[in-house]
Amino acid sequence: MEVDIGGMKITNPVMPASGAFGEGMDRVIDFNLLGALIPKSITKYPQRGNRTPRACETKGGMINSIGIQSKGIDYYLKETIPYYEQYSIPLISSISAESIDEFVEMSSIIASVTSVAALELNISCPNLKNNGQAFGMSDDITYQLVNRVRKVTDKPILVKLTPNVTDIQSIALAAERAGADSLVVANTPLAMAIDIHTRRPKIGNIMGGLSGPAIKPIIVRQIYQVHEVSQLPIIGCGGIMTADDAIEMMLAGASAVQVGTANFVSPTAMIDIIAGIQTYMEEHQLHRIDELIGGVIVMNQREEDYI
Amino acid sequence: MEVDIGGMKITNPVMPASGAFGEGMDRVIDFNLLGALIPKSITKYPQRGNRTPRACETKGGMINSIGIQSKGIDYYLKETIPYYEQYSIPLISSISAESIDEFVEMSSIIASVTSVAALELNISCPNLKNNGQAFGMSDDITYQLVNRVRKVTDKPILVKLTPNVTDIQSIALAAERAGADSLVVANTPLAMAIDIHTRRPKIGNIMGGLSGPAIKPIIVRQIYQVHEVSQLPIIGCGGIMTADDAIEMMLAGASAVQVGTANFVSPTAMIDIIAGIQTYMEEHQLHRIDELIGGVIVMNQREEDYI
Amino acid sequence: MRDYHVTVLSNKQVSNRYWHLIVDSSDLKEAIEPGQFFNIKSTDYQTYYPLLRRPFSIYRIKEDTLEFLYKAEGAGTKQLATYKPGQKISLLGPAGVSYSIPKNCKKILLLARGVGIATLAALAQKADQMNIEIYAILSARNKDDLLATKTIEKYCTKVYCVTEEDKTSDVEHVRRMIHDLIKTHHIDAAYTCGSRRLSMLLQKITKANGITSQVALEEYMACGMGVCYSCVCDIKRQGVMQTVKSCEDGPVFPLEEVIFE
Amino acid sequence: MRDYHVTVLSNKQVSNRYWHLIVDSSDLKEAIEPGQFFNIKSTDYQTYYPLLRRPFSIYRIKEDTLEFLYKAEGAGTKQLATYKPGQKISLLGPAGVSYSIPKNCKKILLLARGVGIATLAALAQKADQMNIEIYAILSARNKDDLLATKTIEKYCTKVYCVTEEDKTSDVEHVRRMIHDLIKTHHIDAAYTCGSRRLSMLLQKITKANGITSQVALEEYMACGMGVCYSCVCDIKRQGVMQTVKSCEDGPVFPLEEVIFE
Ligand SMILES: Cc1cc2nc3c(=O)[nH]c(=O)nc-3n(C[C@H](O)[C@H](O)[C@H](O)COP(=O)(O)OP(=O)(O)OC[C@H]3O[C@@H](n4cnc5c(N)ncnc54)[C@H](O)[C@@H]3O)c2cc1C
Ligand SMILES: Cc1cc2nc3c(=O)[nH]c(=O)nc-3n(C[C@H](O)[C@H](O)[C@H](O)COP(=O)(O)OP(=O)(O)OC[C@H]3O[C@@H](n4cnc5c(N)ncnc54)[C@H](O)[C@@H]3O)c2cc1C
Ligand SMILES: Cc1cc2nc3c(=O)[nH]c(=O)nc-3n(C[C@H](O)[C@H](O)[C@H](O)COP(=O)(O)O)c2cc1C
Ligand SMILES: Cc1cc2nc3c(=O)[nH]c(=O)nc-3n(C[C@H](O)[C@H](O)[C@H](O)COP(=O)(O)O)c2cc1C
Ligand code: FES
Ligand code: FES
Repeated sequence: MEVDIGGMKITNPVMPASGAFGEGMDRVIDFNLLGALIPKSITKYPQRGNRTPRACETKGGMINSIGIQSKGIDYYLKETIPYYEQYSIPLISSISAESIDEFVEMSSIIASVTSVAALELNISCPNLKNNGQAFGMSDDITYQLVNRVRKVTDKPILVKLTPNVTDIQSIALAAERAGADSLVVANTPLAMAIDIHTRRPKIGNIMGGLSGPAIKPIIVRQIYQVHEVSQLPIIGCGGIMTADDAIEMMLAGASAVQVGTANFVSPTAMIDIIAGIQTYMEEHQLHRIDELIGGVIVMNQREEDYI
Repeated sequence: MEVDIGGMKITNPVMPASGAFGEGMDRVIDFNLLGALIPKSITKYPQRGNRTPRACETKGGMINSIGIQSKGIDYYLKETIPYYEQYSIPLISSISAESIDEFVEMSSIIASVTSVAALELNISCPNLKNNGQAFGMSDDITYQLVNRVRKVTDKPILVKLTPNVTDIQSIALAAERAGADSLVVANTPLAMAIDIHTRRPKIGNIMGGLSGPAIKPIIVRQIYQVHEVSQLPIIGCGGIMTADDAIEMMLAGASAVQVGTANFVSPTAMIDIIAGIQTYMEEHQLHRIDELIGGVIVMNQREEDYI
Repeated sequence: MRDYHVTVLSNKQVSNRYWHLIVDSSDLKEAIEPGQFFNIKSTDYQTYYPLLRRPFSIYRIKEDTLEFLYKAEGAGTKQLATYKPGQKISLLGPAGVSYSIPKNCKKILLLARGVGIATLAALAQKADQMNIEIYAILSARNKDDLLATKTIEKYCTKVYCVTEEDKTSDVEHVRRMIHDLIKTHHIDAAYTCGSRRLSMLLQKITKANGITSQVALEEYMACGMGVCYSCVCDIKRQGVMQTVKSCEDGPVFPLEEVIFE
Repeated sequence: MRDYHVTVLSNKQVSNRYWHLIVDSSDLKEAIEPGQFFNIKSTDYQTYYPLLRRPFSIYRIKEDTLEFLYKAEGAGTKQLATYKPGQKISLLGPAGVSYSIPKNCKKILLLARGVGIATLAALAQKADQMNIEIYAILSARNKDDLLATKTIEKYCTKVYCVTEEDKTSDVEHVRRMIHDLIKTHHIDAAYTCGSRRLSMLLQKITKANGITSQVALEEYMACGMGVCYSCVCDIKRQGVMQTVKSCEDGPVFPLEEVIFE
């Protein structure tokens, strides 16, 4: 089940999605069974995060607007990274910043820590210096950002794209040209829910990111689109609840997957997904995971025989 | 419950979504109870539509890629419009075309029929002359298209936006500047599903539009965003199953709503939604539907008292 | 056609994979004919899972009851299997074009596979009332799946069963059976349901022998009421290729019109 | 803390709005303390509706059983109410910080409202085992909602009930009751759950009288295991404002630390 993500070898293709995983889960599952570890996105300075309520349910999904509640980079270096060093699998640091300079600065500091295997750039959060638009909504800014980070580290750079764009292919290509090693497709569609009795948004921050099974068909489409144009390994993320969902994303073109909301529903979800992929491969007599990646058959689409 | 949609008065804010409604439903509900009637989008020439399978289910939603199976504009003028003339409520013609010229030509012909109350321009379908991009993915093209149609008719023009854009506000404003009378927010997010056993896309056309409850939070957000910047009446569309969903969209800024997939689940859904809105208004002692539109309270967002 | 909220009278597993549903139809005042179907909402509450209704053809039509036979397989049919007597269930229908029996018809042939047997059982019931001699070939994976055999036997002059289990269900064997039948008996009309392979076979034989024949198709249906165009299939009518809606223009079609690619 | 799949032994409606769930906990080897909670998956199958688990504090802890008391109100709790004895249910926990009883504590005061009564019932059970005198004020909309009164009465020296129905539940009246109580008895510690208004009241009184007090908060929880930061609340600890996770750093907090805006 080994996969290569831009030079980083992982023993299986299942890892947590940033922000939907954390130290507390070590009581419930054995972290060493996962493909990689990704703690919540870190910011340079400590941040309080957004006002509550920070999460609500929707049909088949949930909206969250946690904001990045973060203890800052110093705490991260002193406490978070050392905590994860006890595990034998790769640690990927998810970075969130307010400007390109800040991304570069933080990347340079964190990448210099030996035990950090790769960086994930969360370019899907709103850029306060650019009228609230996310960095990842523009080809140009994506290119500049990734290109500048590329210059300060040789470690694999994963770029987490936002799904809230007209043309995800061109953003993917901008990241690829700028030197990204892998693309995470994708962060959460921007969403909103209103309590019709109080008339208030169900999320303190008014809008938030939609995650969970509801968004999977949108993400599968984006993985397929990115895979069509980019050579980079893709990490699928959004709505995976079961092994079948993970396999679907891999068939669409993902080399690995991230699991978020499913951890809340069932904390053993990632372990079950790893086992489920293995069973599927055995049943379909696949020997290498590569046989799965991008394996969707789109030629001669025709109606299935209905005998 | 009367609402004014760009000069067109409708007796209640509930109407069907194009393509998820049709003549066959007259056996199940009384069309005269609806706010307006919108048959499936019509094309200039007869079209076969896309290969099957054309629909599949997802968690909380469904994907469709019918393509516009259409009998062409001649049949529409001779058969479809006369059929709907038996009803006393406004008929809105949804138009789909392959070029701006074709939109203009068709709009001019259809708008000249007295019994057509308004036009809905479906600018969310892929434009074959523009590398598969939808017209509604570009401000410029949206502006040109609507502007040209504006010149050939005085009847209300409803522009149905695509949700698959980075910045729906700028598209909305382009349509508004070009002379649109109302904005339908929105068509379907582009999506894909793969059968992991056959490895084939579940939709013959590979990708299709996601509809149903899963997408509602994305659409509510887009209605809210469009309402923030545009003066035009908004028609909310996407994921409405119940009166509560319709009210939520109205609170976000919609003046009326369109109901699609819910008709398949329960053909009386639109009638039930009209009744449900009425009940809600009575319970909340609202006398005019205007008190609902855009009524979300976003000031002083705070945690609810939990006594 | 209406959205009827009827009461479940019985819903039982009748074989390894098949279930039998009986509902109270005393409120249905419309005529219901063999080959027509109802679009059944398998979920009662607001989970929207599965989202859409599921179409099932009518298995038996009685004075005050309607019966369906279904294979509990995917999300919808498994959900359907959870209904208990006394619960209300939502049935949209009757929908679609029914089988038709030509005037002065004396002998017919039924060729069914799997749940297609249920669909043809309703036709057998009607044909029997018209005093028509019925010859049926029923095909299934194994004997356990040869459901409704007893029901259909009551109406038929002769029933032949073939299964994979017995290695009797291959197309060649069925072809010989049909040939033997039409040689011995003067078959006026033939009907099929449940298998593309067998439909193609019957299409060829009936065409060669000038026998009227009909098939009930099972296309994927999203709305079941003629508005969504998801259930289309290609037919050739009077020499012209047409894409028609199988929920409204079908599900029963003259066999010679259907294009099986 | 683990995801336990336990068997439902009983799940009954005990009043107009409240239900009582008993599960077999013989497989749970961890210590479970009053004030802690389990995050319960209310749906067993793949509908993902509702998507998330629901947190419920422990109502009674026995050798081989665990009990919960809950208000069947929204999608999740209504779903929970459909569980039948014999079914498996998934419980993630025990989670969170429990109530603590100071050393040499002789008399305590419980102030609970609504389902908060369930949470304090567990504490009453424990305090009783420690031979502590318990005075309880229970508040609810009406008598029917004064659930668990019998359970809690067993453990308490004295129980006072107030309701809207009887017009006895207003804050002014409760304030006088508490004042009377602490005047008559030397209360060592006070505990509350279920009402922001009453918590604020108790905060003022215990502060003024130098009584140790704790509150169990009920913040909205998405994960219940300290990873999502949806359940945060502000507290002031040693003069410093902090945003803490109520699922991990709580749900029980020293009452004086909680900021009720
Ligand atoms: C007119 C008509 C009459 C039918 N009569 C019967 C009957 O009497 N008894 C019976 O057991 N079955 C009948 N079927 C088939 C039945 O509708 C499907 O088996 C059922 O919808 C599958 O639902 P599911 O939730 O179990 O499966 P899913 O998990 O949704 O899917 C399982 C498989 O069934 C296919 N399927 C799903 N929905 C449909 C659909 N609407 N139409 C056709 N295939 C579908 C899927 O493509 C998939 O391969 C009929 C179908 C039609 C169109
Ligand atoms: C630590 C803790 C212990 C609790 N103990 C009990 C108990 O013993 N008995 C009991 O009846 N209730 C208890 N609750 C509250 C209980 O979790 C909610 O009533 C329940 O989650 C509502 O679910 P629902 O599906 O019925 O409601 P929904 O329809 O989902 O929502 C109904 C209302 O409940 C609120 N709510 C939803 N989820 C939560 C949540 N996770 N936390 C708080 N509020 C929520 C919503 O904001 C909404 O206003 C406890 C909550 C917490 C945090
Ligand atoms: C509570 C919560 C917090 C999140 N925080 C972050 C974050 O800090 N950084 C980030 O890149 N993504 C964050 N995400 C997004 C997830 O990493 C993931 O992209 C998203 O949840 C979709 O995947 P899922 O459907 O499997 O949950 C968060 C998601 C949730 C639900
Ligand atoms: C089967 C089907 C066919 C559709 N055809 C059209 C169409 O021809 N023109 C159009 O503008 N929208 C079409 N739509 C989109 C709907 O009008 C609507 O925007 C979408 O379904 C979202 O609303 P819903 O969630 O209420 O279904 C179609 C949707 C479905 C499900
Ligand atoms: S199923 Fe919708 S048109 Fe036939
Ligand atoms: S509920 Fe997720 S951190 Fe507390």
